[in-house]
Amino acid sequence: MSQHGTDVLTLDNVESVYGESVLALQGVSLTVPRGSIVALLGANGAGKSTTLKAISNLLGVSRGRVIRGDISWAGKSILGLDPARVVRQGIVQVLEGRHCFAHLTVEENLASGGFLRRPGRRELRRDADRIYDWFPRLKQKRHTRAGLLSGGEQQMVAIGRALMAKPILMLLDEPSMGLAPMIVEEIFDIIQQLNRDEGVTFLLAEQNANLVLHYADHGFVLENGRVVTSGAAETLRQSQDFMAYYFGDGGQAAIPA
Amino acid sequence: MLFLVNIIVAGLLAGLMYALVAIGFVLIYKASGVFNFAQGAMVLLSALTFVTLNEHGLPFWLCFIITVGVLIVASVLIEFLVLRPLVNRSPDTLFMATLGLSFVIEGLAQLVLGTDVHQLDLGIPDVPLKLYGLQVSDFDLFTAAVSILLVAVLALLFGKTRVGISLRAVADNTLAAQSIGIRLPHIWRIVWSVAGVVALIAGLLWGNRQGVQFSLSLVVLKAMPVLIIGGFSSIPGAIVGGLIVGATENLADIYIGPLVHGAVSDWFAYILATAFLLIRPNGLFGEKPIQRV
Amino acid sequence: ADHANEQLYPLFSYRTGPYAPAGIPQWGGIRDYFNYINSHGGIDGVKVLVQECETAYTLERAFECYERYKHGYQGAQVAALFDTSSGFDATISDEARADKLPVVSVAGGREDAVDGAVFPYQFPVLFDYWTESSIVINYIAKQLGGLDKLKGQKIATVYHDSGYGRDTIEPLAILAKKYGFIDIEIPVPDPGEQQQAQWQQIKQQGVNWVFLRAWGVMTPVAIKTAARVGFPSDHIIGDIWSGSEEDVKPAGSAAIGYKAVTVFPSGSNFAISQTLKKEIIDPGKSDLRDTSKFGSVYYNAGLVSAIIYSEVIHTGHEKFGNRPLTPAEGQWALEHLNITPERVAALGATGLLSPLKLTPEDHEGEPSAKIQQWDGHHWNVLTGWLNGDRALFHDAIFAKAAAYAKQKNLPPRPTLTN
Amino acid sequence: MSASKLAGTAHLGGTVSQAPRLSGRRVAILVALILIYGVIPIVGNDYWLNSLIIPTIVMGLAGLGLNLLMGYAGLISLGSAAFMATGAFATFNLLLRLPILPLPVVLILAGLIAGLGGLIFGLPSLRIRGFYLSAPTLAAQFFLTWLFQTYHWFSNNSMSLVISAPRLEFFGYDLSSSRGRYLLVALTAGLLLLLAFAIIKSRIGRDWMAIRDMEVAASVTGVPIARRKLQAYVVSSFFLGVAGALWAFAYLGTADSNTFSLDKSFQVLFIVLIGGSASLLGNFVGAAFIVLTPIVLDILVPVLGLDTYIDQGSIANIEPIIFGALIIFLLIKEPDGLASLFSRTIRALSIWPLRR
Amino acid sequence: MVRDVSLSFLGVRALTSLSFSVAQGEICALIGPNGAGKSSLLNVINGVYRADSGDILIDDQLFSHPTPARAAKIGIGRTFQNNALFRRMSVIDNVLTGLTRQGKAGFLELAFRLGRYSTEQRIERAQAEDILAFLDISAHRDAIVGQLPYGLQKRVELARALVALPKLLLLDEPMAGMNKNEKAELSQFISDVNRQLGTTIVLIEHDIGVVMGLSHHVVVLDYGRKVGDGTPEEVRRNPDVIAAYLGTRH
Ligand SMILES: Nc1ncnc2c1ncn2[C@@H]1O[C@H](COP(=O)(O)OP(=O)(O)OP(=O)(O)O)[C@@H](O)[C@H]1O
Ligand SMILES: Nc1ncnc2c1ncn2[C@@H]1O[C@H](COP(=O)(O)OP(=O)(O)OP(=O)(O)O)[C@@H](O)[C@H]1O
Ligand SMILES: [Mg+2]
Ligand SMILES: [Mg+2]
Repeated sequence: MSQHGTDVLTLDNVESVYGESVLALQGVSLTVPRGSIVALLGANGAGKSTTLKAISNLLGVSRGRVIRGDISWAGKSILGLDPARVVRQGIVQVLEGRHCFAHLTVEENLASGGFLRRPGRRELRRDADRIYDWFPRLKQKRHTRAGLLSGGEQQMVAIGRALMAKPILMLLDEPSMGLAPMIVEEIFDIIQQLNRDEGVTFLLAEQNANLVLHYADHGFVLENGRVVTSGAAETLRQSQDFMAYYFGDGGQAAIPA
Repeated sequence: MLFLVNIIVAGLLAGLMYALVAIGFVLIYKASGVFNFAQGAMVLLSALTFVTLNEHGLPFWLCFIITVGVLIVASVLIEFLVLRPLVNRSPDTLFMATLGLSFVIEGLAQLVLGTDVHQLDLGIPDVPLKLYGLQVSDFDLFTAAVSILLVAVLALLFGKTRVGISLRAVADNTLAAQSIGIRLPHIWRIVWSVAGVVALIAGLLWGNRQGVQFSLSLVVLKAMPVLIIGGFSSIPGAIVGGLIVGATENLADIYIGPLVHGAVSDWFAYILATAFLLIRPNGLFGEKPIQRV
Repeated sequence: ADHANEQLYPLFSYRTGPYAPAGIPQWGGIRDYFNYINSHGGIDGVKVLVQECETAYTLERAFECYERYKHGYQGAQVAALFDTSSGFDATISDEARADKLPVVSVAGGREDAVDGAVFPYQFPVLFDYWTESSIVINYIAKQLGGLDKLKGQKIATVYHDSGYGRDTIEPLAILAKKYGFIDIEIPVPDPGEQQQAQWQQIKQQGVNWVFLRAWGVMTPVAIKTAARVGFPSDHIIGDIWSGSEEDVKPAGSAAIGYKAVTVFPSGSNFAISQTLKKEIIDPGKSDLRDTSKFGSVYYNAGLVSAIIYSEVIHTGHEKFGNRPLTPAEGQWALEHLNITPERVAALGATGLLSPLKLTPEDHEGEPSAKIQQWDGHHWNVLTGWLNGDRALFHDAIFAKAAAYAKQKNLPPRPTLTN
Repeated sequence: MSASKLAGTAHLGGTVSQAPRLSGRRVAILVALILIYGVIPIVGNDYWLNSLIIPTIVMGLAGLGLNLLMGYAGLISLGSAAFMATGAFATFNLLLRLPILPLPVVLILAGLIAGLGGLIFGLPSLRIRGFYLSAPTLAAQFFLTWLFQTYHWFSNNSMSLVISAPRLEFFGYDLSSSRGRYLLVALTAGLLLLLAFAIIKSRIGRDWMAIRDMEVAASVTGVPIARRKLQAYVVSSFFLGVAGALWAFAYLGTADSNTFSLDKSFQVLFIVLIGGSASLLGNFVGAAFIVLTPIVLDILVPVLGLDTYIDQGSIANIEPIIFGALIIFLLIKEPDGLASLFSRTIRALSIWPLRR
Repeated sequence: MVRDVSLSFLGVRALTSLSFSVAQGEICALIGPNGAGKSSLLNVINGVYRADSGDILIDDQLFSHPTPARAAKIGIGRTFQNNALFRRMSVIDNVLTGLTRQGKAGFLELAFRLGRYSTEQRIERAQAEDILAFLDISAHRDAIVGQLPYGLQKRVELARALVALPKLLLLDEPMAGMNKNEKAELSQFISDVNRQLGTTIVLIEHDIGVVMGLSHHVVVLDYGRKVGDGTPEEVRRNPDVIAAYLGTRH
């Protein structure tokens, strides 16, 4: 798996703690090859969010930190890098649980996502329009302050804002949460489209295993802060045992039809 | 009648002076949701630096530039030593840190620059012009002009611009701001530096009035009700709040004071501010907190 | 106990905070004087040990300093405690009584403490604000050409709205009743950085004279605001705490002509000052970082305190021998202190220190002060030592002391034999 | 309430409720009790009792009062000293004007009067939130101190507006010696600490924390918001009032309204934040820090011989710099306040003998 | 139960003349696209929002001037879409808060541990422990909720709403962030509550599979209007619903 050169992101035996006492990750190693879509699976508390935050170095907020191991991106270690620096390298995370700027309008929220690239006014507008095309609902609400939006709308704003940064690697934490089925589909279509057309790499933490494995190339399953299984998405999906064990009775029926 | 008008005018002008101090608070509140108690110390530090340089014979403009330089260095240090290690902590904690900071700044300022009382003369006459019997001086007009200019510039700078939006984003949700690559240190350094310059301006004008000495740092207390009435996050609010506090406080001292055997302006502004809040819980122009469930 | 042969002077200083400018020159005066005395072998051979304790002008820290030094320091005894803030002597009153430690407040203590029968351990020496009112009114009368001219004059007192500021309300009411002037009382809330309304009121009411009882930043703001409304500066007479260089310098040219009462006249032409200049200041041994403060009002205030302490010790030596005094001996010495004009001259303090005679009944001495005027660079003394009409207030003050004794249930002090 | 009950329910700081623990903790508490009520009064000399221990305990108690309001109920107050002043002036006047009342009753009444003040100035909190609450609390600060200073009735027309302890006795036992005052303070603080424990462990404390953490959710869950908020003000002011009375009469011996200035309010705030918000014993640790640090710094200077190198003026200004820097350092290093450091140490100590 | 309710924010209509009813003891699912007004509707029912017009009827009684406090009093429990837990409190304390309005003991009884204090305390504890065990989160009893993973937080919130045994339970996306297995478990639990305790439940959920399996009755909202109302099967076949919500692929 770890073939040199093609690897973009590698986590090497990462351990992390919260508040000096809770050991949340106990030696997670994984690789996300360039241009792939990789799924991170696991039950509540398995450590998915922690893994993503360790990559983007946002653990500090919840008083967590990486105590061992290394995280590297395109061959260089990004461990302990200032979060803004990480973003500068093209890694953008969509946080779990709709972190919008409540007092800023939808438009300002989206714009703030683009600041990093220092685009001109024109370009900013064009990029925003692209987001509005994907999420027409946001266009109607563009002058509403994001804190007043419905849960799903906020989730769209958070995703849209991250897309505005035109990342090379996008870390998505439960993107489908709270979204209507139609929008979930839309989002995965966008993911697929960006991946295919622009070569954006995705690392997704997602509960809906069937759905995400449908789109992903590869999957890692976490349990208690450890990677317990990994493999090509197809293989995982075929493994009835695995699906049943981790995610209920499994099978195709899980996607509502 | 003229007396009454004069009292009100004097109050309004005093209010603008309060507002100058209040604006410094607003800036930092806007950028971090934190009430910066060290603003008073910054006023003291900047005025002391300026006066000391001036007493060594440097020309006015050079003193100004060097002082601004000192304030920028101070902002960088504060960001690095205090704000960065406390990133993402509660506003209470940060408020507390600014209290600690005010001790450090006040101590340092007095240690290095001494505890002496200095005279500061900006060379603007402070003698009433007697326009239609109004007691307004050149200095008053100058203060008013400076306040209005400052508000205009800051409103532009921190309005819909990139810096303005980033600033509000940081105050709203630091975590999310970090996740999209907003450089908190950068934003903070900018804001603290600008707040420092505002403190310098306030320090110069107040210093001209009362001399440059430790008490300058106490004008904070006068800025509090102004801030509260205007709303913590609104720059124009600081001006309006200042005008309201200044005018009513003077009237209260003259017309209520004698009834209760004492000066009432100590507490009057705070009671007024409370009354205002009962009607508008976030001040006149403050942002409503948004909490959807 | 390696300082057992020295006499302790605990100095409760404040070198930081809003009042530091008033403090630092005082500590300089005190330390320089003792430095000078010690370099000449001490007071009758007993050296003075100055132990400084920073209070930051807060009561609690002063209180802690008191506890730390009330029993002396490494063997050095304290004969009397010189307090440095007027709030403190009120706070410490009961403690000092219990500890039998005399507390001296130079020109700023509580008036009723002059009654040595009720306050055996408190010594508000030299001056009090009641007398000050009387001195000011007398001075105004003199300018007008006689006490009878006071009738109908409007005299406003602009005061710091605190216990200290309100102290003159009562005596002024008594004086106004006696002389028929109109007594206008105008409070300014702490810290007093904004006084436009007050001074406009003064202007509007056609006030003739202003008695300014300010503190800290309130003084320069008052002087400047007076100039703004066009009130003549030479018709404002400041209180002793509104009459230092630090008070007028920030007001710039507006302060020219402004007058103030002083117990500690400024200047460096007194004989003792000249000696100090030669022996302490010029050789660079002064405590002052900024020697331009030498000879300022506050520096001289420090000198006066130090001289009084030395004289107390000296007085004690005459009775108890040349050794460090205990608090009890200090109290005796204080109650028998008599600095005659000759003694003042011998100390080189003529013009700086007014003669001072205390008795067990009278813990203040004859209060006296001078009037000085600011010319833009220096304070110039306009008068000699003026005395107020102390008899006028005697009953009122002693009645207060008696009321205090009753409230506290204090037994009458046994009559002192001597 | 007996000591054994305390042993069963006490815990050090934090909001986590812990099941009754190993007897090591009980032993620790017992040792503490013996130390506080048995050893200290005997071995402590005047200086230690008067200027270090008594002020620490009293300020700790004040911190406790504010912590109930701020740390538990999430209501900010910058006016704590005003309620301390209310307690002090109330005690003074009650002792003076109603001589039949014994001291404990007076203290309770004074606390209740302060509580009433808290209730009045707490009313705006039903509408005002967050840092804007500083407005009514500062109004209380400035208004109440002004009131006590302006109307001389409150200080019984004393010169210089200072009130002093009329009598400190408890059923004939004179408490005015430093030992007596210490015992008065330590006992009062101990009892009030127990009361505070009981309150925060009950539904009231839970409701306060719920309001603090999320008011909307609390109201949906059925927490009576208005009543709980006002109760928080009353309880907090009660504690502050008693602390104020002790400060004035058991510590300083006298007081005036300057004693309870805004600076004092800030000190109380410091104590809460340094000691640890939503922690009970942390207040006393915080108070020790606030009271002792300046003194230690002041004493350390001559001990280290620094005064021969640096002049007095510089030393005086270096002290606040160190103090401020220490505060910032603590905030960075100990986000949960000194209480957590303290409880970690205690925990380490209590398992240490078992380890070996 | 809901009659002619309208709600608007600064001119933006969130709900337009909405009427529907939920029978006693049934599980009613609310579905609809994002921003359709589902959460707003729950907010109106328990008084967080004030409707511009229209009425809420509970047990055929007019529920006038709803406020959160009154709603809690008449037995409406609620969970939130964005977890609204007391983040710095422990799990057990969060759940106990759900019982706060049951308590009768007054301030002094509580402060001095007198009178009804101990009985109440015991009963409360027992109730809370039961519910924790029921939801299988007893192990986390003393954990600070803010530090729990998202999925567990949702359960704690449910426990807090349930512990007081409400008549009417409003659940706003209780299963967001859970995996299939966990959803199935929770569905089972909700249906148990409904059956065993007779609690009426209104539930917002985007997982159509769950909705189908769990609810007796489905109401579909779009742009603040009702576009469908009926049994799960009816609704699922409704072309409007497919167009607006489910998407054509299904
Ligand atoms: N702020 C925190 N403080 C302490 N422990 C935490 C904190 N955040 C998470 N944890 C712990 O870390 C572990 C991993 O949590 P994480 O949030 O990464 O799980 P997850 O897989 O994302 O779960 P979910 O699907 O519920 O989001 C959990 O055991 C959790 O209790
Ligand atoms: N307090 C408010 N102020 C302004 N607009 C609001 C407010 N509350 C809700 N809205 C608006 O009302 C609409 C409906 O919101 P609601 O939260 O009810 O949607 P929802 O159906 O729950 O959506 P989701 O499935 O995404 O949670 C949204 O467009 C939202 O922006
Ligand atoms: Mg997660
Ligand atoms: Mg919703």
